[in-house]
Amino acid sequence: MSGVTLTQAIKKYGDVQVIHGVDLDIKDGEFCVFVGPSGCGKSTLLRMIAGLEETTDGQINIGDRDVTRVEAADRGVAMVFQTYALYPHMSVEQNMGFGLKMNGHPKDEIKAKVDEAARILKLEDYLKRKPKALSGGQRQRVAIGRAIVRGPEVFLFDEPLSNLDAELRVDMRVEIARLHKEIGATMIYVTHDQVEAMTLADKIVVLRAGKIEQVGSPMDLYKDPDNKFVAGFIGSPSMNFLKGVVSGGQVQVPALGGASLAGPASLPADGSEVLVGLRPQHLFVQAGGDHARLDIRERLGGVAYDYLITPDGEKLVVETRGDEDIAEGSSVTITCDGTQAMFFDATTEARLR
Amino acid sequence: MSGVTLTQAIKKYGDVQVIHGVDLDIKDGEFCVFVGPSGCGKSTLLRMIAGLEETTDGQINIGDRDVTRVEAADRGVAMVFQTYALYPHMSVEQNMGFGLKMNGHPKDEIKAKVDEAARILKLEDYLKRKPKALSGGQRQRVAIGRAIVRGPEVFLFDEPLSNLDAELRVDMRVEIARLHKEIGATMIYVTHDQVEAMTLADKIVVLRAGKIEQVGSPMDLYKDPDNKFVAGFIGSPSMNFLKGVVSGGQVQVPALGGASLAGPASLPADGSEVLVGLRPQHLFVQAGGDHARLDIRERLGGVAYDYLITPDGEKLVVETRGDEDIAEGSSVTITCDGTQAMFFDATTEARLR
Amino acid sequence: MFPKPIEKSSRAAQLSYQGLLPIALLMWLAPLIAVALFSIKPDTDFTTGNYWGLPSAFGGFENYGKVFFQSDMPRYLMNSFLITVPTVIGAVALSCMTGFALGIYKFKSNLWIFFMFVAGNFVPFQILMVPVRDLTLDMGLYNTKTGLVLFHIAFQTGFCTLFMRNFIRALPYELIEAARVEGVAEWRIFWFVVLPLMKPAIAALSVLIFTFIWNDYFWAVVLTQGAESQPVTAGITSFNAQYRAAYHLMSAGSIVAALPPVAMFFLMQRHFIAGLTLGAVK
Amino acid sequence: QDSNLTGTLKIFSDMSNPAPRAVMEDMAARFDAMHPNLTVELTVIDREAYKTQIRNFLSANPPDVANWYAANRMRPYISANLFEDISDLWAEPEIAENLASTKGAMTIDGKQWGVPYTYYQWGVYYREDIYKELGLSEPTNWDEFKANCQAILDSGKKCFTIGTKFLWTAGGWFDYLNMRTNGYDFHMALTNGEVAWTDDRVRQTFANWRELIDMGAFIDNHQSYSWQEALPFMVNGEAAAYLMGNFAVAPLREAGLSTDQLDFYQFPAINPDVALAEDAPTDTFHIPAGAQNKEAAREFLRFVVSADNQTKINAGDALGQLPVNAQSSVDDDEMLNQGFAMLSSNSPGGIAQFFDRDAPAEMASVAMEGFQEFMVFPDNLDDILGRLEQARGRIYK
Amino acid sequence: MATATHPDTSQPTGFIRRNRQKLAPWLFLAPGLLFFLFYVIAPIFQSFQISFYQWDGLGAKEWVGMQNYQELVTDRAFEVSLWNNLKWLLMYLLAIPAGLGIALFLNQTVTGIRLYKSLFFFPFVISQVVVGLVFTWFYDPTFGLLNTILESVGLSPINVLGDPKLATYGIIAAGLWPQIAYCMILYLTGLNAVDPEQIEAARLDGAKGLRMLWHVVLPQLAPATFIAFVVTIIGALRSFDLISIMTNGGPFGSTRVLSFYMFEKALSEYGFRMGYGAAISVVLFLIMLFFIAYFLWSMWRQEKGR
Ligand SMILES: Nc1ncnc2c1ncn2[C@@H]1O[C@H](COP(=O)(O)OP(=O)(O)OP(=O)(O)O)[C@@H](O)[C@H]1O
Ligand SMILES: Nc1ncnc2c1ncn2[C@@H]1O[C@H](COP(=O)(O)OP(=O)(O)OP(=O)(O)O)[C@@H](O)[C@H]1O
Ligand SMILES: [Mg+2]
Ligand SMILES: [Mg+2]
Repeated sequence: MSGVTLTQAIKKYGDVQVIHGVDLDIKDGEFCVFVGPSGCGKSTLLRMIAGLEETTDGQINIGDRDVTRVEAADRGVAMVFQTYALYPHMSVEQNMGFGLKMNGHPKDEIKAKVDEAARILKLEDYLKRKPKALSGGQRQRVAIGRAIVRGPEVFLFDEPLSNLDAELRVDMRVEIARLHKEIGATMIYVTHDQVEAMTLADKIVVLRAGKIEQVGSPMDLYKDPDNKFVAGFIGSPSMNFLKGVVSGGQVQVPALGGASLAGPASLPADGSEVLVGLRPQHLFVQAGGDHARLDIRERLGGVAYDYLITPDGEKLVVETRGDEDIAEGSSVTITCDGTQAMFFDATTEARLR
Repeated sequence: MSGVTLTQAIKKYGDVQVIHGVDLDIKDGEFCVFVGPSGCGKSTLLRMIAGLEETTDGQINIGDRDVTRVEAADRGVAMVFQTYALYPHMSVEQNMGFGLKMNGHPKDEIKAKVDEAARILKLEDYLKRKPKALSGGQRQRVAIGRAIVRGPEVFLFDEPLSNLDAELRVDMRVEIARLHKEIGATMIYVTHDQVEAMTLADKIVVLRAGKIEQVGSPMDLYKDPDNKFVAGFIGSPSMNFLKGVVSGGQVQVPALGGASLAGPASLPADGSEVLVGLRPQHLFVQAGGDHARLDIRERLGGVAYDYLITPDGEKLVVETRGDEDIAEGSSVTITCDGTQAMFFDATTEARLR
Repeated sequence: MFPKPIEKSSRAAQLSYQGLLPIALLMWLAPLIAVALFSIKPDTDFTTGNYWGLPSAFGGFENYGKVFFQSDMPRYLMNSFLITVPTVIGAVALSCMTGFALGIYKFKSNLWIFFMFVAGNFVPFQILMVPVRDLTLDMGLYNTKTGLVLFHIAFQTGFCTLFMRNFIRALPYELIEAARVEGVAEWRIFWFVVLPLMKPAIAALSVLIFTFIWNDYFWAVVLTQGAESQPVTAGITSFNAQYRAAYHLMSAGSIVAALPPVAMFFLMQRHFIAGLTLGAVK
Repeated sequence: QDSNLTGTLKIFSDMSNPAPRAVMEDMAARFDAMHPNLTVELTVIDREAYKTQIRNFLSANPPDVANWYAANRMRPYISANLFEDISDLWAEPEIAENLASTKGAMTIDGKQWGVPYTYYQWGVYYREDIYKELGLSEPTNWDEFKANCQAILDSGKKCFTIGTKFLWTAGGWFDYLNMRTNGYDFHMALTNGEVAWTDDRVRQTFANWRELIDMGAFIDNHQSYSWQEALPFMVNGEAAAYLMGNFAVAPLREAGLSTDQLDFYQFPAINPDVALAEDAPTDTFHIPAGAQNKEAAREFLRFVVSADNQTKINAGDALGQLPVNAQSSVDDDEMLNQGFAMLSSNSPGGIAQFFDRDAPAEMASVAMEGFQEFMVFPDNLDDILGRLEQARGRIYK
Repeated sequence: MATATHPDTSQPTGFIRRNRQKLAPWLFLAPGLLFFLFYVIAPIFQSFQISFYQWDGLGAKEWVGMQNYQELVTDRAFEVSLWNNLKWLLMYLLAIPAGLGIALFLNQTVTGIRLYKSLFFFPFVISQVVVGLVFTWFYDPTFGLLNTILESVGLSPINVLGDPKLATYGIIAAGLWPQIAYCMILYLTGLNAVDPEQIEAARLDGAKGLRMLWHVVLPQLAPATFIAFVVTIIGALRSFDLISIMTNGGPFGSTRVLSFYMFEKALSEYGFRMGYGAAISVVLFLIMLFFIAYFLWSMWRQEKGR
């Protein structure tokens, strides 16, 4: 049993609190991704689990051991760093076997494990090379190999792919997914990349300012966010938020020319403001009308994004697949697929369901 | 009149020729983007126009002046660097005014121009700060401001956004587009980012190994590439290329289960190989069959990408919008929208039209 | 690049630059060249007043022969090596450890201890003279190479610590964290991870300290006397006392004394300059 | 033969110039041979360096025998109890009788602290050939002295070479000028701090000195040279004479001056009313208080001052100086004979050690610096004397 | 992957194991720190203490309170040393612009430039003792190269080291020689690190030559300048070897500086005043403290800035 459980975990740097009582339960074998804006505490939380940052208060369990005050070395976790953190003076083989060697494992056992990891990661041909002689992707694979070799209960990844270029990133992403399938260990993964989070995670943890906003599977978060922050954070381009006014169980949206959308059960009283969330692919644009001005159209070939500005200055992004040519700067009419709209409280920003 | 014209421009470093006789005509007020793989000579070409690299042979005109042997400072161009190249010891204001000061403009004229540029770029609040105290995006804006202030005929940008993170990049991209609209000067822009090239350019110049592969508007290049290189380079995810065999004016594609596609007029003789290009959104997948194995499905919310591997080991990417759930690892049938297929000569890689 | 690369300017400018270089160098090194010239002149040139003309004959062998076989110079040279090498080893070893401690660990007094090392390194060493001399006398190490070496090690540790600590600071901290997560003991991290990475720093520091110590004169005078323990810098002065006004011999002696650090510099140039600019203090 | 001596005898010596070094090594070897059970360990240290190092080894790793100088220069080590009181040796008739003339220089606080092994006269060494050429003869009074000098100057040469970089050479000039102007007793009173430096009599000394300076008698730039570096001026004939100790003879001869080119005369009288007095510095051996083998050390001292040994080591082909033992004979050397005669019969005023041995160290250093300055900038005299007077007030308490 | 290799932490662990992160730095520090405290830090305080005594270094110390310092105030030689130190400080700073000048001159990429650079650096590697000798001969009033040159252009010879007005400058010039070489290397590496894009940007902005140097290059060389400044100041205040070799403080004490004077007072042939010497060194230390504080302060700012 080697899930990870955090109970009211708190981290303070001096007087500044950066992690505010996080409760989290990661099951054995689960792939958990932390996302959130920069500085929200993703890395800090991960490093607390690794034992690289002291936990100010609360408790951290790995499996059924309380490891809150245990040194990193004794937690039985492995970590893969953004910068790979390979020992530059050791060959790939030595890098991978270093941890075992230092803990006094016999030579042939080390060799066997290193070979096994190299096989999994297709690194057999590079075992004798120094990290300098490897490409970025290969280095990252070695870093992962180093983690695998020790057979830890928990793998920790801190933005492992963000130093790779776009193409390689895609490849490595696929490989990490495959690796998780193959060894089935618990993995905790920090990223700020939408796509990585969506494609890798069993469970995404959305953090904001040291607090958890929502936990759930990728499609859950995409389709059923708890609040405006999560809704805006997951999905690319981001969801558009329009002001709406409750009126008779419906929501009138001025930006859509006053169109009324069917609201959910829990709408507040008539006349109160709500926010209406609509993803770019659920908005449609037609030439003419006066709902908004088409500021810029970005054509990417298969798809185009229209950047609109409503008369109140709200900005909208609309995804368009067709080829109609609306001149930039002209006025347009906006319609929407009302069934896909989400509603949020204007002040608490909580989802209205 | 301040277009830029290159006539048989050649650049050699010692014996190594990196620019091979480039002819290019950029109209006044045009936004021209250079793209191409790393090392193809984009920066070199830009710097030749700027006067930062000597032109070995050929001629460069700005407007109707021959500037081939004119010093950088006297060409009336301004350049924005990837690393911003702000003077770290000067405030934003001083940075922007430096060029004018060096050319002996009076203080109040400088101030007026700096203020104007700051207004355009919304930098009014930061004029007294040092670059260190600015965010990446703000720095890049200052760098652009420095260019604007001097009121050049031609703006040169060398990957100005590649040091920014994804979100900021989008914002700055839109801002550069707006800036171009506002001041209407000729702009030449180097990037390796698909999206930037597609969305900003009036005219894209695709370079490969110091030669121009194709010049045209973004949609021209996307829809009507001259060769496989351009076709593969423009569009994201890239076009899939499948082997096909000519047979009776049609092209048989084994990877699609031997489906025959209607070929263009200029197909080579029967039995010869051609390459069939199909964009991800023009391929469709269905469960069952034996055309390929679904390796990984990446779900991004609105859209999903299926990574397929054909029995011959060819890799395909298919864009899927629906929600059907095909298990990873299962076999699938691939179909395509044959009208959208493009054909390329297998050896010259030239487009067959 | 600033100033503008000369290869981008006219042919004439390039040529005059190329011509100017050796002239400037000659002027810059004139005093040294003179000494080199002196050292191969036969002594008759000095009695006949031919100071600056070409040597009337090649007297190099004779002069250097005298230096090596008829004076204490070889002993002084030997002493210099016996003082310099252990100092280099000792100071580098100690500062690897202090640098590691100060560069890697976070503890309250870290910065203060570091600053103490730095400040101590900048102290005008004259203030140490009287007490250190006393101390050395009391320990019975006066006029021993050991006494000199011990003090040099201690004093250089200040500078070396500054250097090593900053170098270790610049190493990616993730390497240490990675090793910790892997369960590696601290001293093993030092030995197996950090030390191998410090090779360039160790090389740079070694050459630097080598020249510093080799060229030390003050402490040699304060803490030692006589040919049995003094280094060559002090030796050259008594050598000069012995061959007063015999400029050809004094020149030869000076050149012999200066040669080891010069050779060191040329062999290890890259490290040497790296050392200067990284630690950047004497 | 007394062969009871065992162990090692450590000797530190400052006899580092070639000739003295050979003498010292020979003495050590002979003494070693005389005592089969005793090992003699000799360490020779550069003479200049020795002066700063003696205090270190006396307290840190004292040898059994060490060289030093007589008179006030012994004082710091005596007051710090670093030298052994060897009054017992001086009580032995052998020494008491034969070394009586130097006893005063070895006595401080009524006790004796070492034995002399050599002394040497100071005086004017000159180029006999140049004098001949110009028709000059050895001066016997101040006017002749100056007249000679003027003649030499007129011939385009300098009268005197000197190198004052290491200050003490200027001290020699002051000694002579002051002793000739004011007499031995006054000089001793001055070095003992009993007379003010601003005293008119002192000023008179400087006034005499100034006559020479104003004539341009001394070589230019003497402040840049050590005494050895000043030798070539005399060797090359650019200067005609050198006021020096007898130790200068050896290097001068070695540099090529033959016997008929080099001669010596006593510094002539200035004030006919004062008796002639001479500088004759005495070099000595001492037993450090911390010595290990004091018995052997005492025996070595006896050996050094023995008449035979004195004859031997002071011979012209050895030190070329004067023996301290009345029983030994002076080598038959032109300079030594003249010197011996001068010191034993023509120095009625008394025999001084040397400025820096008669005055306390600190005073000597301040004063000699002043002398050097005076020789370059005679106009600064008032200032210099004021400074010396201030130092006197502080140093002699 | 089957076997997990984590150590079993459920069993009780020892004090050392639990606290190794806290203990480790002290164990690593101990040898160096002790050495340093013993040989460097403690002696500084001892010097302060000794400066209140009269002591000849041989016998017993005698407490005299502030007397040594009072004497310093009236000591002309001390005053001269202090002024000379000031001259050293100011003149030595010339090494910085001179080093920059040579660095700019050499910052090219013609063939063989590496060798030129290292040859220009040569003087720094040589012992100051040798530099002192070399310059003494260079200045020698009878045969020195300097006077040979002066004569050949019809000027009258000068005795640099014998003239109390010139001697100090003569020594400083000798000291500047290696120091300029040092600054040159610092600037050469600094120039290497100058951002070429900024130079290009400035070139496009129309900055040329001196204006480019002043407005764009020099600000970027600030770190090199800072280091050059620090080492030059320290070098100036520590100067001892050259004086000792070239003039031994003379003529008549006109080239003394504090560091030399204290040595003279405490340990030289006629110097037996340890207490007085210590007092001089304390003054020197206090002057230096000024710069040390400045250096530490800027280092502290850097540390905080990280
Ligand atoms: N050593 C530290 N001292 C003080 N504050 C710190 C320290 N380390 C991190 N912080 C603060 O803690 C917060 C969380 O930092 P953390 O690095 O965990 O963010 P992150 O989510 O990983 O951001 P990013 O995506 O940029 O890596 C930030 O506000 C940061 O400023
Ligand atoms: N100073 C130089 N000397 C020699 N070759 C050079 C020099 N500068 C560039 N090159 C070569 O010229 C070619 C073009 O370089 P350039 O920098 O223009 O490429 P690029 O298209 O801008 O690439 P990137 O996208 O990586 O910036 C490259 O092959 C490069 O190696
Ligand atoms: Mg992070
Ligand atoms: Mg480029």
